[in-house]
Amino acid sequence: MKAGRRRPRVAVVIFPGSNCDRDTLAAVEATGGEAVPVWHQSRDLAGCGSVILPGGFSYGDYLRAGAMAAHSPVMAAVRRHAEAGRPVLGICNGFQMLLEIGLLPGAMLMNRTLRFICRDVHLRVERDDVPLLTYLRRGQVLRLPIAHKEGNWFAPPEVVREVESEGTVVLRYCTPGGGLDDGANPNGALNAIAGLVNSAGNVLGLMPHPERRVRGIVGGEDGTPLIRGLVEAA
Amino acid sequence: MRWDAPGTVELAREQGLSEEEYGRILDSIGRTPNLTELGIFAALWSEHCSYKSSRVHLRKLPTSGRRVVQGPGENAGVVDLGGGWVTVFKMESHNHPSFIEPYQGAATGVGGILRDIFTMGARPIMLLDSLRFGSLDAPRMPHLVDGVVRGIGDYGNCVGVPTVGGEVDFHPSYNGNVLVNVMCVGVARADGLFFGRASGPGNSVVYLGSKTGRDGIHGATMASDVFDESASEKRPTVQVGDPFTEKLLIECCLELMGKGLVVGIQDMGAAGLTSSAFEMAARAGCGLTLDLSLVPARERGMTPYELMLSESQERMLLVAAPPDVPGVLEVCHRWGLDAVEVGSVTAEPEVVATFEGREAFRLPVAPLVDDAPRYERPWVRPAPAAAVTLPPLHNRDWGADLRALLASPAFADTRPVWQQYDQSVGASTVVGPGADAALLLLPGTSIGVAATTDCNALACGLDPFNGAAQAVAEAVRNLACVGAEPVGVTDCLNFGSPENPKVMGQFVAALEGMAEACRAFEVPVVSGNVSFYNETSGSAILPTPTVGMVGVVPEVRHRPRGTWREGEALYLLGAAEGELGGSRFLQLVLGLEAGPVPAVDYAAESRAAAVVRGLVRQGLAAAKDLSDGGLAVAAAEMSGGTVGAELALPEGVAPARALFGEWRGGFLVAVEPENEQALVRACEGSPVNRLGAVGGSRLKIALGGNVLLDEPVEELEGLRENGLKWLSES
Amino acid sequence: MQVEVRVKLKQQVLDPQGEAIRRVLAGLGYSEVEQVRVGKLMLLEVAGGDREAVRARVEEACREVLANTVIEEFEVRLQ
Amino acid sequence: MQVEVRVKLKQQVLDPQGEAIRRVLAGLGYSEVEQVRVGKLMLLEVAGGDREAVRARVEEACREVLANTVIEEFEVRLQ
Ligand SMILES: Nc1ncnc2c1ncn2[C@@H]1O[C@H](COP(=O)(O)OP(=O)(O)O)[C@@H](O)[C@H]1O
Ligand SMILES: [Mg+2]
Repeated sequence: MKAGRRRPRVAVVIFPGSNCDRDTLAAVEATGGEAVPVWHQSRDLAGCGSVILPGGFSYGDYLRAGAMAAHSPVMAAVRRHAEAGRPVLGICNGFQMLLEIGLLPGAMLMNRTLRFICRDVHLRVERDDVPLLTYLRRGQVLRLPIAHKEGNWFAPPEVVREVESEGTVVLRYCTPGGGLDDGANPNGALNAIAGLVNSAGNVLGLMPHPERRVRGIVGGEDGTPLIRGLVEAA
Repeated sequence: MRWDAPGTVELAREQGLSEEEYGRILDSIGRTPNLTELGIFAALWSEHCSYKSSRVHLRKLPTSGRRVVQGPGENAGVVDLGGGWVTVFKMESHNHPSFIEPYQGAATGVGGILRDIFTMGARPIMLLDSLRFGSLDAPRMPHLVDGVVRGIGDYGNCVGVPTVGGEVDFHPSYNGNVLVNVMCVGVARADGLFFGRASGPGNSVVYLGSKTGRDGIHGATMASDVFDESASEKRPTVQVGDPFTEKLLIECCLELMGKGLVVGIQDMGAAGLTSSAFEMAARAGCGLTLDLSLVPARERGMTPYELMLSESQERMLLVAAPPDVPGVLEVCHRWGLDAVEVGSVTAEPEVVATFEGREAFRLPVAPLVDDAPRYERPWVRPAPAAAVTLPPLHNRDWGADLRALLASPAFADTRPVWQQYDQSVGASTVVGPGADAALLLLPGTSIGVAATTDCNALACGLDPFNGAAQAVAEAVRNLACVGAEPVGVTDCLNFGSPENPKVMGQFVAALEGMAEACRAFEVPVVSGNVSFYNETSGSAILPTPTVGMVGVVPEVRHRPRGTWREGEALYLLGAAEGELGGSRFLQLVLGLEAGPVPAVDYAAESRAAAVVRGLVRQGLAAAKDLSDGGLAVAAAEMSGGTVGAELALPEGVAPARALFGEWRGGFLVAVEPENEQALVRACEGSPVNRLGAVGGSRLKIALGGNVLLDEPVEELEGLRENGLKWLSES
Repeated sequence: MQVEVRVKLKQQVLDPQGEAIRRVLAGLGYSEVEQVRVGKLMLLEVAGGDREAVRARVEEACREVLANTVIEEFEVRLQ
Repeated sequence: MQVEVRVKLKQQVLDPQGEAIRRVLAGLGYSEVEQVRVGKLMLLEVAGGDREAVRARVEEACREVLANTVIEEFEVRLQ
């Protein structure tokens, strides 16, 4: 960061039941951003350049993951922000919300094991040509934890064709070597999709938790490039 | 039966009170109690709330020490961590509810222990679950295992507290009574603690959280029903957990405390509003008035009896200064929680409740809480198991023995359990489940907080005193493996009926063993829980005094690991042979649950633990303690199923005792060759043997040129992986 | 034969899911929705022609696994 | 007014939960159960007397939040 320059401001929206909000705020600070908590009842994003919808269990995931949060007052501001081409990142529950409000395509089904799964997975980076992914290289393999029960991405065949032909898949579950293999797909997501961007490239959703991996002492720093990309795009 | 019907000795009995206890009630209040008052006495004088059978013995536990901030008596214990931080922790059982309805029983167990922690002003940072099940072929058992694991996972995952440790074990004595013990560890600033005290006459009493329903009435007394059949059918005995509301409660309460709006606070646990009201009044030496008509009710027509005794989940009782009440309500409503001012604190030490404009009850505080009955139950000291005559133990297929051990559910890889738990929310998990102990960073610092739960119930069944002492020793060893120094203990004492002198004898002996060990290791017991009546049709569970121990690493600089690496040298710290009495080898290979369990050698254990702690903190070694299954099992586990090793046992040892002997307080330690000298120097004065080196793909153990076993590590790991695999499938 | 199994929480058992949905609906302006209770709907395709036999079997399955009769009640409807 | 909302996965969406239940049933000897699909049942207590108005409102709530029409279909039944 250049001396004298103000740190980029990143909004982290807090919904009732968010539980990765504190980790996300800390990760933003650790990667050079100014993290700004924004309450779900807020009608604006406090002048932030980027916004993160964090993980957790908004409204307990009691109806469908992310469904009820998608109707929070703040979501209108998030939508405007996205439509203006500004960066939006949805992590886990936040990704589910982006699907629910239609900023990204598809929907989440329950994991094929019908169980909550928390473990490290390997992810192949499929894109590096959008600003949010500046710090990643195409083909690179990341190791990040997942922690969800509804992460089995699904869409009708024509939508799947569209995301593949437009190349909006950014992360796929893979083997440690980067290979695609059904055994490496933890939840049954179609085409092993773990993360998507919109066609403009400014709205990104992913199931794994980069905010949990920004310090080596807790298992690695593979989350840092993702968070940093968002911070610097703010 | 109306809530204000006059009490009789029969009614008292139906509520679970004895005739003498009823007499004591009449003496202490000088009149006939009404049914609601009787219910309140029954709840507070129940075993669960009053510890009437255990209190006289619990006094034997050491509860003070230089780090102790709050010992037993509050909602949880508090220990100083340094740097202005404290840790708040406790363990609790939810055995009976989990047997009736495993999913909800386990889930509400997690909810309850979380509330005990954040009610003290601490943010919960980790959960551990110590589980005991029956044989997997016993009726309902797979369903119970599955339900309990899902229930713990769904609750902890939703509230966002990582579950990072615990145990899973199986024994037929739990066929009709599984154990679900959950421990929670929280952290707070030393000056930010809150207590369950209703102090300051004139202060307001606020009810906060879920509405009160007719669930769990009598949960604490477990007595027969006072209502007629049809009424009891409508009243669910099983409570449903609502982790979403719990999460809101955590954030709301911590915000209220942070803003200085709270005078005292306590969750409504067992016996609901009754225990929170009376206990908070008792601790402050004050009284309360309550208007029960104001209590948020889930159903119409709830009576004072029901409102006072409901065990609906996710509720808190809070005391605030009157000018702060609007602020309190504002914060609660912002979090979407019901909050209502229901009464006030009074100087007179009695609780007076009104309902629909008239007095519902008026009871003095002291007789209910401080002067609850205490019993010296008759007990007989158990005779520790005697030596057994073993078949000749030479020329066995030791590899097959090791495989048999690893294939048993007792040694199964527990990944299918804990992969259903969020282990990394909080982004502070340095060492998660699957290791000897969990290690987390205190948020925003480099201070490490470690925790483990331990109990070898098989050993406790053979010798409750030594078994319980060994459980404490094992916890010390497990903490050492992640570099942590023990700072405090919580316990969960699971036993059969205290009215059976043999069971009571097990309890007393186990407690004394635990007390001796905690004194010797200088680790005070700051909180805990007693769970009696764990038996079905007269047959009790194995005595299971679960130890939960918390440790600290002043500055975490390295990630401890429990697996060895190619090229490392392997050392055995501690005795080269262990004992076979009460060992897994005897139980699972020879089919004998027998033999003496040795006493703990505290001096040797403490020295070895200090050595390992130091090496691990400096990042010089990977360590695993020798416990269940002895050296051979520890070696198989340290291989992680990937890299093998060649070990040579010291000359002259007996193979069975060297490979599978337990109770020796040792560690298997792996170090890079350049650190061997540092290790040997650190071990000055303690027994240490170089066993060999890491490499290859097989675990090979030899004795004087004789290869005892030679197995591919991947196959050994595969055996462990199969045991609980069914739990990870749909 | 199409069989519908309806599993609901017993009336006095807390339904946190239903209550959360009610609150969200109220927040969205649907305040006329005064209560929500959530249950499970299972649609079974069952072989066999004898309606009463099928009903009896499905009810047995409900007691055995489909419903948790400690907290839930069930109803079987044949189409 | 009692309103029943039935939310089911669309026919072309795989229902792993239903399939798992079918397998459990088969394992217990209920092999006559050939297919299981699982849905959600929401029982709403709605204020208001005009049936068609109530229906229209609840359908609106379904489209807005109660169902995700990418994967689910819903049906509203007034009692
Ligand atoms: N129910 C559980 N929940 C979470 N973690 C568990 C559970 N059961 C076992 N584990 C993890 O597996 C580790 C190994 O278990 P165990 O062999 O009993 O440990 P140890 O013998 O070192 O005490 C535990 O320390 C814990 O981290
Ligand atoms: Mg260990």
